[in-house]
Amino acid sequence: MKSSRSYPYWFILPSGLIYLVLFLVPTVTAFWFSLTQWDLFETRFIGLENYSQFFQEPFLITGAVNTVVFGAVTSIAKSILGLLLAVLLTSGLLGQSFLRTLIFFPVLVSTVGIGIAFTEIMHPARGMINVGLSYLGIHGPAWLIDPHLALFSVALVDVWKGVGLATLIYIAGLATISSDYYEAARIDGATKLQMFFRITVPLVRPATVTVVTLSLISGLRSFDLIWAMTKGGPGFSSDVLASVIYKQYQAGFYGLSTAGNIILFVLVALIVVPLTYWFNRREVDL
Amino acid sequence: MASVKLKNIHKEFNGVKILKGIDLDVNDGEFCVFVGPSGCGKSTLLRIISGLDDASSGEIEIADKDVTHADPIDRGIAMVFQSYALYPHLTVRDNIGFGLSLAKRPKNEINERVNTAAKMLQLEALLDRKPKDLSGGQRQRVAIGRAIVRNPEVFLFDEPLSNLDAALRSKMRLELTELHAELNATMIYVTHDQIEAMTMADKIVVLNAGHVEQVGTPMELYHHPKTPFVAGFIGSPKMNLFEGQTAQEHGADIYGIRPEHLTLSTQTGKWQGVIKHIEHLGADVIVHIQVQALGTLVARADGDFAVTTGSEIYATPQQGREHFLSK
Amino acid sequence: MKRQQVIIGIVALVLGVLLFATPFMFIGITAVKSAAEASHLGLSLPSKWLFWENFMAVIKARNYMLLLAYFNSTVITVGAISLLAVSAAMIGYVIQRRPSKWNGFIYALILAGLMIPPAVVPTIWLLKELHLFKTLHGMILIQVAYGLSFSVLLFRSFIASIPRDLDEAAIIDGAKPWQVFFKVILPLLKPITITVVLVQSVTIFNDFTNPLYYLPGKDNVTVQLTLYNFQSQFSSQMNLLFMNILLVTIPPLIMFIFFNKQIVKGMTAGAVKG
Amino acid sequence: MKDLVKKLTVIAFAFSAVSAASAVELSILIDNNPDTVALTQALTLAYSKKHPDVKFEMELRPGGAEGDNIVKTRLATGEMADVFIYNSGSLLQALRPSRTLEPINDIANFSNILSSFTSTVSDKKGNVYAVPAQTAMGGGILYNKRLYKELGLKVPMTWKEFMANCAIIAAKSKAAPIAQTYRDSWTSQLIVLADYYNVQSEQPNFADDYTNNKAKFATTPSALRGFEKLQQVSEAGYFNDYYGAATYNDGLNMVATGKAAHYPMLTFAIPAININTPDQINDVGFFAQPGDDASKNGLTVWMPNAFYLPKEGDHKDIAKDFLSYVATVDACNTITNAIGANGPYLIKGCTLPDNVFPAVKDMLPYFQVEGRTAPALEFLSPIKGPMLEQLTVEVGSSIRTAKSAAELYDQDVEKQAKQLNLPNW
Repeated sequence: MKSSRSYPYWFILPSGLIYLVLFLVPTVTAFWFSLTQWDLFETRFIGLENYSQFFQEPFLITGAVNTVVFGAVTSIAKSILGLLLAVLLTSGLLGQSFLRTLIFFPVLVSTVGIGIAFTEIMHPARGMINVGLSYLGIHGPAWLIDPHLALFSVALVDVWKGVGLATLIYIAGLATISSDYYEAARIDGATKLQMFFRITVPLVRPATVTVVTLSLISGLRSFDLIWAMTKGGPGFSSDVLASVIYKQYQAGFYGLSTAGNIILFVLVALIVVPLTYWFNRREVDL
Repeated sequence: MASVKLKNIHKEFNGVKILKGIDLDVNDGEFCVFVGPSGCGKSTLLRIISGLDDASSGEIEIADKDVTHADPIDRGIAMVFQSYALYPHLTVRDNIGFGLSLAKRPKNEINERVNTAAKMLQLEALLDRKPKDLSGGQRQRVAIGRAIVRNPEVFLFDEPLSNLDAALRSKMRLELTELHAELNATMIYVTHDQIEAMTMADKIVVLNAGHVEQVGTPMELYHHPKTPFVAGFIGSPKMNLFEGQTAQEHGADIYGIRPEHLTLSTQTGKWQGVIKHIEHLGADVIVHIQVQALGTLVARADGDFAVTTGSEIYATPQQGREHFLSK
Repeated sequence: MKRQQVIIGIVALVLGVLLFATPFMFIGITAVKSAAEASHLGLSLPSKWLFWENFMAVIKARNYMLLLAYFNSTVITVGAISLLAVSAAMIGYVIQRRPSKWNGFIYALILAGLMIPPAVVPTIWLLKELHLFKTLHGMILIQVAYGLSFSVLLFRSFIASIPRDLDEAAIIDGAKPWQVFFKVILPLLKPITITVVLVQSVTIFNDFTNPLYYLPGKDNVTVQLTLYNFQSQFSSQMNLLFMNILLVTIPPLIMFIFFNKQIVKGMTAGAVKG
Repeated sequence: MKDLVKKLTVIAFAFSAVSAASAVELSILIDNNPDTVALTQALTLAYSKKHPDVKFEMELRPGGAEGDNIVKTRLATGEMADVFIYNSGSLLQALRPSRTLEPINDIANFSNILSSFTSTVSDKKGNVYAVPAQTAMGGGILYNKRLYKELGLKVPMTWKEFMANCAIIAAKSKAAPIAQTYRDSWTSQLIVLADYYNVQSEQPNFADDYTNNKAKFATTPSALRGFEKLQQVSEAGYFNDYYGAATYNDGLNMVATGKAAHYPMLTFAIPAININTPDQINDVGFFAQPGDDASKNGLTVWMPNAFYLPKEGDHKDIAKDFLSYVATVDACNTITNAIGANGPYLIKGCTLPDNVFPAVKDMLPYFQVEGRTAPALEFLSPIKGPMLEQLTVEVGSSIRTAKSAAELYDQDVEKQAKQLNLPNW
C-alpha cells in the first residue's frame, strides 16, 4: 500500500501539535502533580497520599453514585426520548420541521444561561413550573432544594437541553433505514408497534451507540449545569465527582483535585470502554 | 505509444501472497484483458501498473522506461474505475478537465481538449451537469472521457462495465472496442467476465491465485487451453472436464470436451446417458446428461433438437475437438 | 397529510411549545420587565415593555463591556473554528485512510481528549511559557486543542463513506496528496463540516470555564463571562440578567437559523457511525 | 461609545504591537460585589484627581471560592494586577504572602493603620501586606426593629432569650422568626461563625489549640454549640418558607420588610439593604449572636477585605502611594460617601458620621468596651475548611445533626492544615 505517500502524516501536524502541547503535555504533567502536595507555589512529593485522601473523602461515595446515576439517567432518557421524538418527527406530522427546530434549539444555548433561567423556573414557590402545576391543582415538588430530588431536577434540565441532539442523531439514523423493511413487514402483517420494536430499534442501533456513548461521557463528566444550578447542593446531595473535584480545586487542594481528575477519568474509562467494546462486538453479530 | 512490461512482480500483504511472480509483455497498441475469478489478483496487478500500489518486488516498464517507483502521474497512464469515481462536486466538464487543470494547462487548451473528448463520447449536451444527474452509461462515458482527455499512452480499466445492465454492457463493449481502434492506444482491461475478455481482447491474460495461467488471443485460449483452469474458465457453458480413465488413456490427467463439440443422438454414440435437465435458449438447447461412467455431461445442441427429460441419449465428441490436460 | 397526522401534529406542537418554547418565552418576557415585576418570576406580560431601556442598560453596563465581549468571543470563535474545521478534517482523513499500527494509538489519544478533563494549572503555566496566556490567540489554540477530538471523530466517520476510488482517481489525474484533500475530499465534506462548525462554534461561543481560567483581564472578557459577572451585579435585577441571557443567546440562534436545514444532512453520514 | 471603539482598536493592535502609554495606568483586580466596585471607583477617582497622571483600570472577578482561585492562580503565574482586593483572614495564608506579596510597612501613612488590623495581615517577620478597604464588620443577627416594637420584644442577651423571642414571633406574627437563604450557601455559615465570641469567652485558647490540632469542633462543647444552635432553630421550624431557594438578597429584603424577624449576617449587608429597600433601612437593627451567659455578651468581628500588592508589580511605587492614600481620613470619608459606613474604620482618625444607619449604631457599643469583641476564628487561625457551608446547609435543612456536621468539619479542616504544612497535623 502506498498510503504513506498519498496520506502523509504531516496532515496531522498542525493541530496535532496544538493538541500535544496544550492538552497532552499538561495532562501528563498532571499525573506528576497528582503525586504531590501542591499549592501552586510549591510542590512536595507525597506519593499516593492524594489518592488515599481522595478515597477517604466523606462524600466520595455520594459523589461517585451520583455521577453514575446522573450519567445513566441522562443518557438513557436522552436515547429513549430521542428515538421516540425522532420517530414522531419523521412521520410527516403537521409542523414537523418547526418542532425539530424547537427541540434542537436548547442544544445551542449557553449552559450557564440555561442554568440561571431554570433555577428561577424551578423555584419551588414562584417558579413557572410549580405555578403552572398549581393551576392543575398539583402541589409541585421543591425541585432543586429537595435533597432527594435535586440531582434528578438537574438531570431533567440536562435531558431537556440535550434531547435535541439525540433526536437529530436518531433522525439521521432513521434516514439510513431502507423503507423496504417496513414494506416487507407491512406485507407480513406487522403492527406499528411491532415494526418499531422489530425493525426500527434494532436497525437504528448505530445511532443508539452514538447517542448513549456521547451522552454517557458528557453525563459522567457533567459539571457546568450542576454547578450553575445547585453547586452540588443542597448540602452534598447533588454532588458529582466533577463538582467534588472542582470544590477541592477551589479550596486550593490542587494535588488532591488533580488526583481526583485522574480517578474520574479512570471511572469514565471503566464504564465507557467496556461499553463501547460490547457495543462494537454486538454490532458484528448483526 | 507504449508497451508495458512486467518482470517477476510479487505482492504480499499482511503475509498473504497475492501475486506470485508475474511476467508479462503487453505490446504497443494492444487491447489486453486480465481475466480471472475474484481474488485472483488481477485488480491488484492493475493497481500496481497504475502506481496506486507498490509491488513487493519486481519491475515495471512502460514505454521502455522503468516506472517501478514512479508516481502514477509520471507513468503516462489513465484509469477508469469500476465505480467510475467521478468527483461529485464537479460538473462533467470539470471532471474531465480535472487532471489538465492540476497540470496547470492553459484554460483554452483544457476547454478544447474537453470538448474533443466530449464529442467523441457524445457527452457535449451533458457538460454542465453534475454526476448525480447522469445515468449509469453516461457516468461510464464521463469516466472514459476523463481518461481520454489526458492522451495517455496506456489506458487501464478496472471492471468498468460491471455496474451496467446487460444491454448497456454489450453496447459499451462495442463502443470500447471502437474507441480502441480510434485511439490506437495500449489498453489494459480487468474483468471477471470471460465474455468481455473474448469479445474485446487482442490478448487475454488468465490469472488464477496470483499467477498467470495462460496468455494468448481469445481463439488460442478457446482452442488450446493449456491448463484445466483456463479450459474451464473460457467458454460458456463451461467445458466438460473429467478425471479418470478417458484421460489416462491419452497420458493426461484430465479429459475435456466443450458442450458445443458433442454430437447428440437418440440411437448411438460414445456415451450413453439419461437427460436430467434441459435449458432452452431459443437458438440452442443446453442438455444436462447423466452418464454412468463420467457423471454429468453438458452438451449444446440445435434449438430444434427435440428430446425430453428422462429419455435416453447418446453423446459423441467431435474429432479433434478433445482436450487432454495435465494438472 | 392524513387526518391523523394533523391531529397528532397539533398535539405535538402544543406540547412542544409548552415544554420547549415557554422557558425561552419566560427569558424573553422577564428581559423586558421592570426589576420589580421581574422578581415575581411569572409568565404574565409586563405592564410596561422595557425592551429598549433594559437593552441599553445591559449594553452600557460596565462601560460597554458586552460589546467588547461580543468582539472577543467572535474573534475566538471564528479563529478557532477555521483552524479546527480544516485541520480536524485533515486528521480524520489521514487516520481513516491510512491504516497502520499507529492508528490504535492515535485513536486512543483522540478518545483521551473526549474523556480526560483538562489539567488547568499546568496548562496556564505552559501558556505563559509560550507567551500565550491572556491572549486571544492563546485562547483560540486552547479551543482547538479541546475541540479537536470530537471534530476528528465526526470527520473520520464521514470520510469513511467517501469511496477511496475518488482519491485514487485524483492521484491518477496527477493530484499531489494535499491536492487530493483540498480539491477532492474537502469539498465533499461540506455537510459534516457544517455540523462541526455549528456544534463547535456554539460550544466555543458558549464556553465559560476555559476563558475564566485562560483569559483573565477586563479587556479579554467573553460573552459568557459577562453573564457571570452580571449575575451578582444584577442579583436584584432579574430583568437585566435575563436580558443578558437573551442577548447572549442571539448569535447561536442566528447560526442555527442559517444552518438549520444542513444539520440533519451532516449528521446522516457523520455521527451515526460514530 | 468612543471609548469602546478606542478599546477595540487597542486590542486589535495588541496582537502585534505593545502600545506605549503616556500616563501610568494601574490595574486593580477586585471582586464583583457592588460595594467593592463602588468604593474602588470612588477611591481611584479621588486619587486620580490628586495625581492626574495616574489612571486606573478595574478588573472584576467573581467572588467566593471561584474568585479565590483566580487570585491564587494569577499570583502563582505572575499575572496579578498592580493592586488587588482580597480577604484578610485565613484565605490570605493560602496565598503564601511572604512569597508572593509586597510588604507595605514602608508606605507613608503606615502608622495610620490600626494594629488590630495589621496583626491579621502580617507574617512572623513583621511584614504587613495590606491596607483595609472598608470598615470592620460585625457578624451577628440583623433584626426587624418594627416587629420587635410591635411585639414588645427586647434584644436578647442569651440564646435562651433569643429562642423565646423567636417563639413569640412564630406565635404572634406572620413573620418567619429567622431568615435563612441557602441558594447562596455561604450565608448558612453565619450562626456557626458568629458564635465564635462565645467560644472564645469560654475557651480562650481555642484558636491556638485548634491550629495546633489539639482542639476539635466536635469535642469542644462550646465550639459544637454553634452547630447545635443551628440545628435547634432548624428543628424548631423557625425558618422562612423555601429557605433552600432563597437568596442573600431575599434574606435582606425579608428582614428589612418584616417578613422575617432575624437574619444572621455580617454588617457589610447594611449598604445593600439601603440600596434594595431604602425606606426600610431604619427598621433594621443588629445585635451580637447571644451566648448562654448574659454577662459574657459580645460581638464576633470580621476584618474587612483589603488592598494588596503583588511582589512583582510593575508600578510598585505608585501602587504603594495609592495604598498610602487609602490609609487616610480623606479616603475613609470617600468610602463613607460612596457606600455609607457600616462599622468602625481601622484607620486612625477616621470617624463615622452621626447619621449612620441604626444597625451600624447598634454595633458600635460593642467596640467601645474592651473585651466585648473577638475576631472571627478565620482571623486567628489559618485553617478554615472549605466544606463548612455545605455542612451548615445540611444542618440547617435538618439533613444532618450538629454533632455529625462538626465531626465532618474537623475532618475537612485536616486537609487544609496538611496543605498549609502546619506542624502537628
